[in-house]
Amino acid sequence: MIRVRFLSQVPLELTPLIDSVTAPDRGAVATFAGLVRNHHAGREVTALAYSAYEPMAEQVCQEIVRETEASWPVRIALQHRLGDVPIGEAAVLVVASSAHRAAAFDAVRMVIDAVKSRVPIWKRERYADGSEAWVDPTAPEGVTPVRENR
Amino acid sequence: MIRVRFLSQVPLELTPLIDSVTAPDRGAVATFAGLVRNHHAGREVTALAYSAYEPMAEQVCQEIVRETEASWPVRIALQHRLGDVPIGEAAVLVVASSAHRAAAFDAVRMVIDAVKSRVPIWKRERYADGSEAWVDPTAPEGVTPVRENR
Amino acid sequence: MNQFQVLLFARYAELLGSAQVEVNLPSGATAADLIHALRQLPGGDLLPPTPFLVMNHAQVRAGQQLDPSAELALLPPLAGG
Amino acid sequence: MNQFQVLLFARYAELLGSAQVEVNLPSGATAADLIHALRQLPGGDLLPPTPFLVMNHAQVRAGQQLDPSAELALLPPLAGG
Repeated sequence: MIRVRFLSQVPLELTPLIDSVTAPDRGAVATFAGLVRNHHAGREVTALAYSAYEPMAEQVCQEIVRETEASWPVRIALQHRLGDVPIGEAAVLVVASSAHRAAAFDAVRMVIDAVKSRVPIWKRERYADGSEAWVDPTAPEGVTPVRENR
Repeated sequence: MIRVRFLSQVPLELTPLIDSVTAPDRGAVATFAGLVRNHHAGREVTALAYSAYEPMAEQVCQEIVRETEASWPVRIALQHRLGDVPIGEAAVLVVASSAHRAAAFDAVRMVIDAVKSRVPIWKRERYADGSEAWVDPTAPEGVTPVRENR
Repeated sequence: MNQFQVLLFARYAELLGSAQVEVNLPSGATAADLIHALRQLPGGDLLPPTPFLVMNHAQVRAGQQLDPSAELALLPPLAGG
Repeated sequence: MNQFQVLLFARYAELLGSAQVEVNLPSGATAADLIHALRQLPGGDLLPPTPFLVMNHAQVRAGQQLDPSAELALLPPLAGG
């Protein structure tokens, strides 16, 4: 089996990802791109880095793709960026191709929701004032300030 | 006002369309591409051509974009191909960018549904046996055979 | 009498052998009158009884009066997307 | 006693000052025992009471026994996508 790489240290590109799952009998292609925003929780973000528990992240991405392809008549492509990501570049790309558009839309939503809730990836933000924080969707303010090593 | 051209005689490209509606504060980008399939209503399609009532089609596309941007916090890009389109190439592209993904997904669905139901565009298919037909979603078999001029 | 120019597209243009036809109708003519006249033309018998007629890009109902200076078009079932 | 290697990531690696720590526990130790021990380490007091522990990439519940040969990792709240 060819090992798919879901994690990438280099900029993600949508077109080759689309080409990897389209076919002459699958005419509906839905995609989602999550781009790095310049603001979060009311603060101006100037830089951002993603890290991962890489072997587990690869495995969970593979599981998400397989589960989705088992649930809908779709083919799925998925990539997540790691490392420093400039504002405006893609952090995550999801593509679903299908014979009909409803399945493609539903599958893309399922995949992105699963990526956010299940793949062990973390995001560290740097702000315009020079401070940094870990993004934490479970925290009241959405972030936990970085604590320097003791 | 700059006149947007929604109809294109040349191949559609997703990347510049995405770039036209993204911005540093809109991190969620959902897209839909409708590619020309090699089959329809059980028959093998070998070639296909789109035609339009062009001034009305441009106007209706503009209305759909405006209505969608008024209903959700999104920016929309939309293009539809005309003329001969090879199998596998895009007939229609829709892009929605937003600060959050739910609005982007909903908007893309709304736009593609509206394009299919409201924009005056027609599709003529040629089949492997050399026959041709007009695609007609209201017909029992999905097509109406071409009738030569008398 | 008023002269109405009607644009035809796709299958309807094939049926009537032209992308545009002229129809003369009494002033005050309605959409239903126009469609009745179009169905008398050679090939027009294959038009549906209530085809989708638009005037200046907006749908016209059967009883609506037609404006001879407006752009009229008869649209087959849409198949974009 | 068994020696357990635990991988740490992101904020948790910062709190404990390392991407990997070793903990010695009696055989039969559970996930709750391991987390209790981790919270005694310097910086470990800032770990939450029930952090997300995985063994060979699968979530471990508090009462579950740990396999010393398995890969253990403590995961901060996920923030991908």
